[in-house]
Amino acid sequence: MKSAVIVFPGSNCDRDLAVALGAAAGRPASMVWHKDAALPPGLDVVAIPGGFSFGDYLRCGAIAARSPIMRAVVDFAHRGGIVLGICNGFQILIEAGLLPGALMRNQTLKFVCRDVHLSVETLQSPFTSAFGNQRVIRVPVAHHDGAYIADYALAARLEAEDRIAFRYVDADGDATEAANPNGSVGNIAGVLSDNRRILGMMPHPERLADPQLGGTDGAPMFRSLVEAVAEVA
Amino acid sequence: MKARVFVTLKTGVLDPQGEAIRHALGSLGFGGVESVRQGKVIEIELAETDPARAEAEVARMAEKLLANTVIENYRVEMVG
Amino acid sequence: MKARVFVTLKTGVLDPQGEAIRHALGSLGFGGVESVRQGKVIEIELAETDPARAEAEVARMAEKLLANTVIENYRVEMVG
Amino acid sequence: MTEPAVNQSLAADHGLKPDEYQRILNLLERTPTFTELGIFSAMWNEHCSYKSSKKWLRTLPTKGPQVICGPGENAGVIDIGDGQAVVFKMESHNHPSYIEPHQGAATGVGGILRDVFTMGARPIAAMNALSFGEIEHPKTRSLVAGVVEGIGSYGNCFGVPTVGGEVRFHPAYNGNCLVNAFAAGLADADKIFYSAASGVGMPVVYLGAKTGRDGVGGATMASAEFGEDAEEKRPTVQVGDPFTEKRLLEACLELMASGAVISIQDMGAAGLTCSAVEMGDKGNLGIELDLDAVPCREQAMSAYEMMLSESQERMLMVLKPEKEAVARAIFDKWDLDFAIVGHTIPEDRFLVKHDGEIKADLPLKALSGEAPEYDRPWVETSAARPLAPVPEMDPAEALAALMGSPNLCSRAWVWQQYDHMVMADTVVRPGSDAAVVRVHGTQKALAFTADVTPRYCKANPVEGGKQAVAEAFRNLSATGARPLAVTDNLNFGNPEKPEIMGQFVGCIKGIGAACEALDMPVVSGNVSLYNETNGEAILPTPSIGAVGLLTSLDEAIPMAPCAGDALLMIGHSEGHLGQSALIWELWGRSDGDAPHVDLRAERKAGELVRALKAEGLISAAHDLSDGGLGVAAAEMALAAGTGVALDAAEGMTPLAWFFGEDQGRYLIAAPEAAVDEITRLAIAAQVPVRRVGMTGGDTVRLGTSEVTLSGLREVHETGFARLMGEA
Ligand SMILES: Nc1ncnc2c1ncn2[C@@H]1O[C@H](COP(=O)(O)OP(=O)(O)O)[C@@H](O)[C@H]1O
Ligand SMILES: [Mg+2]
Repeated sequence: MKSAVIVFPGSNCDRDLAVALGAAAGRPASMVWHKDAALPPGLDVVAIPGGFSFGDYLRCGAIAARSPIMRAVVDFAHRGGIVLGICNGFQILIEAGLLPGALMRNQTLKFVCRDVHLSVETLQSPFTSAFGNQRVIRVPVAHHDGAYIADYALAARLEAEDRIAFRYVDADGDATEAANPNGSVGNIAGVLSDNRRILGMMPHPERLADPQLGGTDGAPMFRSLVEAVAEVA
Repeated sequence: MKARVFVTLKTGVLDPQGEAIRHALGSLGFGGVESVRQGKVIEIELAETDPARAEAEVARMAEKLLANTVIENYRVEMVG
Repeated sequence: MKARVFVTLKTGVLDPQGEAIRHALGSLGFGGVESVRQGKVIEIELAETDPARAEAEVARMAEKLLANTVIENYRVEMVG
Repeated sequence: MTEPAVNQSLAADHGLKPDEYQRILNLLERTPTFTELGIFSAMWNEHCSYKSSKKWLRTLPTKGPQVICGPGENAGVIDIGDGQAVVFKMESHNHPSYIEPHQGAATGVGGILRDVFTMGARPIAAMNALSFGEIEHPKTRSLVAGVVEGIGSYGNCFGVPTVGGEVRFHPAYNGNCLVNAFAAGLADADKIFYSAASGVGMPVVYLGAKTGRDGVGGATMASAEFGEDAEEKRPTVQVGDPFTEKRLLEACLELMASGAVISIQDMGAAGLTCSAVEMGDKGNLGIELDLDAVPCREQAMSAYEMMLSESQERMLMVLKPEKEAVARAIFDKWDLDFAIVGHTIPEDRFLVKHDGEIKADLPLKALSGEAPEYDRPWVETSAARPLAPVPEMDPAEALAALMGSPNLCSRAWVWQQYDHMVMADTVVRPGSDAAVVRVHGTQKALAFTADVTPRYCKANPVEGGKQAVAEAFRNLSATGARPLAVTDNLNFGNPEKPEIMGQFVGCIKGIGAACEALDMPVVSGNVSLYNETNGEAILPTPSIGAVGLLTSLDEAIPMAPCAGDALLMIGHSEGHLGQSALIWELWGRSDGDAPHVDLRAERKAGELVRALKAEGLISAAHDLSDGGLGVAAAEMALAAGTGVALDAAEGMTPLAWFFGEDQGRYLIAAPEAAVDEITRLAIAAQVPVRRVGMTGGDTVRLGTSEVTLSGLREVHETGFARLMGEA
């Protein structure tokens, strides 16, 4: 799997994500600077990391979504490329129009960094196929603006098209209000594009993909990607 | 020329910041506050001197960057 | 009654938001943007019907909560 | 703008005492210009000159085989093997945080991060030690909310994990909160950057954000006691821009790697003045500055304002001239300002030009070398009132009350607002003894803790000073780390009062003795004096930030035991309740002496815990501090989700046994089969050890009374939200 991580001046999970991708793929991810106009050739996966791309003072991801490299990412996505956006990456994908909905200030108005439980809502995607029976996972969130907002029609469509990848749940797998760390509609933690090749999610699977860090529940996401790419090849 | 762009949440979009302010005003003893919405105001100083051209330019800025038209409305006001 | 409170940074106080926007507008190809400042606008719906009393009440809210008068100025506008 | 006339009264407005002003007149043999007066006031105030504390700071142990660079630079540097070094420091931002909690705390974080990356180190961990007034005080909640939000906003955006700290509440901080920020970074030991300029005619380069009128007079404010007019001083608040700081970090590290840097210094308090003087002074060179080249954010800034501005996210560097193009390109890449604002000169002179005029022409060395130094009178703190009788109470009830109390309830409300995992190397997260962060790409890890018990320091400064270091040592040892060194942030009241100076001297003596005995030299630090409002001083609060090393994660000791483990206590117990959390939290009492710290015993106990881990004998360990055995056991139980049962002790009242705060103790958990071997090793090491109970079940039992684990969890975990009025 050939992957690239996009680096904005305020990205700060770029290395974390590159480590997780590299460990799964057995080859390092390339780091691509936001001022570049083109992606390296032959990529299978483009990943947009967490952080505060341009300080995120206006709206999270707004300025990043309009930077030169994002035109190339949008092209890549339109050609059917696999694109993963985590945390700030999710915000950027939404601002770039690659995923529907909006992400707003957490309902508590506070930054929240802690482990949450997620239910893996679908295995039908290059990001989730390897979760198998492991349908409730534990991974961290760390964000200030992660409340996923969708109107009724959009939420219903995402549901009907099986495009909700993850939901916030409690340890028993129930999508309760208490399990929702940010006030997202329908406890939605991650959504897929209509071609299922783009995923945006607020939680950080890359932070819990190494036993030394206290868990590996995030690792199957990166395995899924490697398998999905291998299948095509 | 100077322009002001007001960016506000569309009606129906939940506004946790506004809600928090309403709540805090209540605890501070301010009665009769029925609703609170919070928005942004962005003041832009432009080299352009023609008001009509300036306004059109600022509207384009709002469309392209300043507002997220999925959830936000904007309004441009020329100040002088 | 409805009131609008504009909260803006005092002159001289660094405005990283405004700076980031100015920079981004430049990269998006908007020329001639000399400065950008970002502030808040807070819209308050009040039960009070007397404009003078409402305005005074909102000014008190601004002093006590809405503005951080250490670094921000505010201005109250009654809308109707 | 016409400049005001310089005279003694203007000097007094700048915080210069009459004899200090006279000293300036004698030194210059003329009246200083307005800009010069500003420069002197910045260089000679307490914050920059350490004039009241220097004499005593010199007594601290600062050397050791592990020390690469001790105090005097931006941060201390410690060898961690394999050619790597850890660079760290702690610094206060107390007054700014009281005036504007969010921005004050945020810029405090920004400042300490700059101190670390100026030395060439990439920050890998941050901590914060916070002291607030009592929760009922009308300002406290907004200070807590604002400070925590400010720290989070800066560290989270910058991308450094905030992994630890302390939060305390005490009425002595009602008028002066304390915000002490710690940062640590990693560097190659042979690629540390220092501030001493070298070479004549070398360009002096301004890097980073533009200069505004932020905090003009800020360093002076940080050294002044608050009066009723504190609110009036408000407009000097600075606003932090973590996104710019993040770019400054990346740009500086690239710049350093390019070989362009001769020396570098961040612009902190009294920005351009302090940084330029420091580079010249250390390098025995003069500096000439041309202020026309300084990138300004505001119009018509005067020389005085530029020299005193405390705008954030700026650096000053002496550049290798042949590398100018490379260096400029790096700053362009990161969209930051880069301007040559002067050069080094051979003579001892600080020359500042602006608008074609000479605004300051001063002997450079005298600015720091001739700064006043005081041997302030001090009196020894009188012996504490003996402990009055402690009432009887059901121990389980007391435990529940303690675990839910403001000072002992869970701090998760705080650290969940901090990204404590960014960089994906946080192995032990906040909420344990010390946090543990991997040294990326190696088997090694570093442990971090921040500690002090101000109640002890007030009752007995020497023992309190010792205890702060000892507790840090214990926190590190309980995580399996070998303690390496400390940074100290000494927060006190007005040093012109002999009793306050006595607290300061006592604490330093205690800290010095403990650092010596525990082999933890002081490699950096900060002093914050005049923390008084209307004559009411804070508790003496010498925060200790400490760093330890794990050569492999196999050495790490968890805090959570397994169900069915035996619990053993290491160390000697006498049931000391003077100044304890028990009597303070339950009855608002602060009588009795602070517990005595036996430094030899402390060291042996810590070494034993690590030795037991190396032998594979223990499953968990936790140090005993506030709230003693009962609280330590409850914290272990909550961490593991399993109950514990502790036995009562003969010859001691239940409260003294379960909540006494004798020092040098640990609670360890081990499988039954290991108990004999542990006992044998402890005896051989001459460390007291005794079996005190078992884990298992779903209650915490203290002798004959008990409380359910779920009930305890409830009061402990909701405590902070309750304080904040959110639950
Ligand atoms: N301000 C803070 N920021 C981050 N972590 C904190 C803060 N205050 C306390 N903590 C964490 O909460 C835990 C308990 O704190 P404390 O009771 O002071 O520890 P100890 O008794 O071991 O010194 C520690 O892991 C500490 O690092
Ligand atoms: Mg501890």
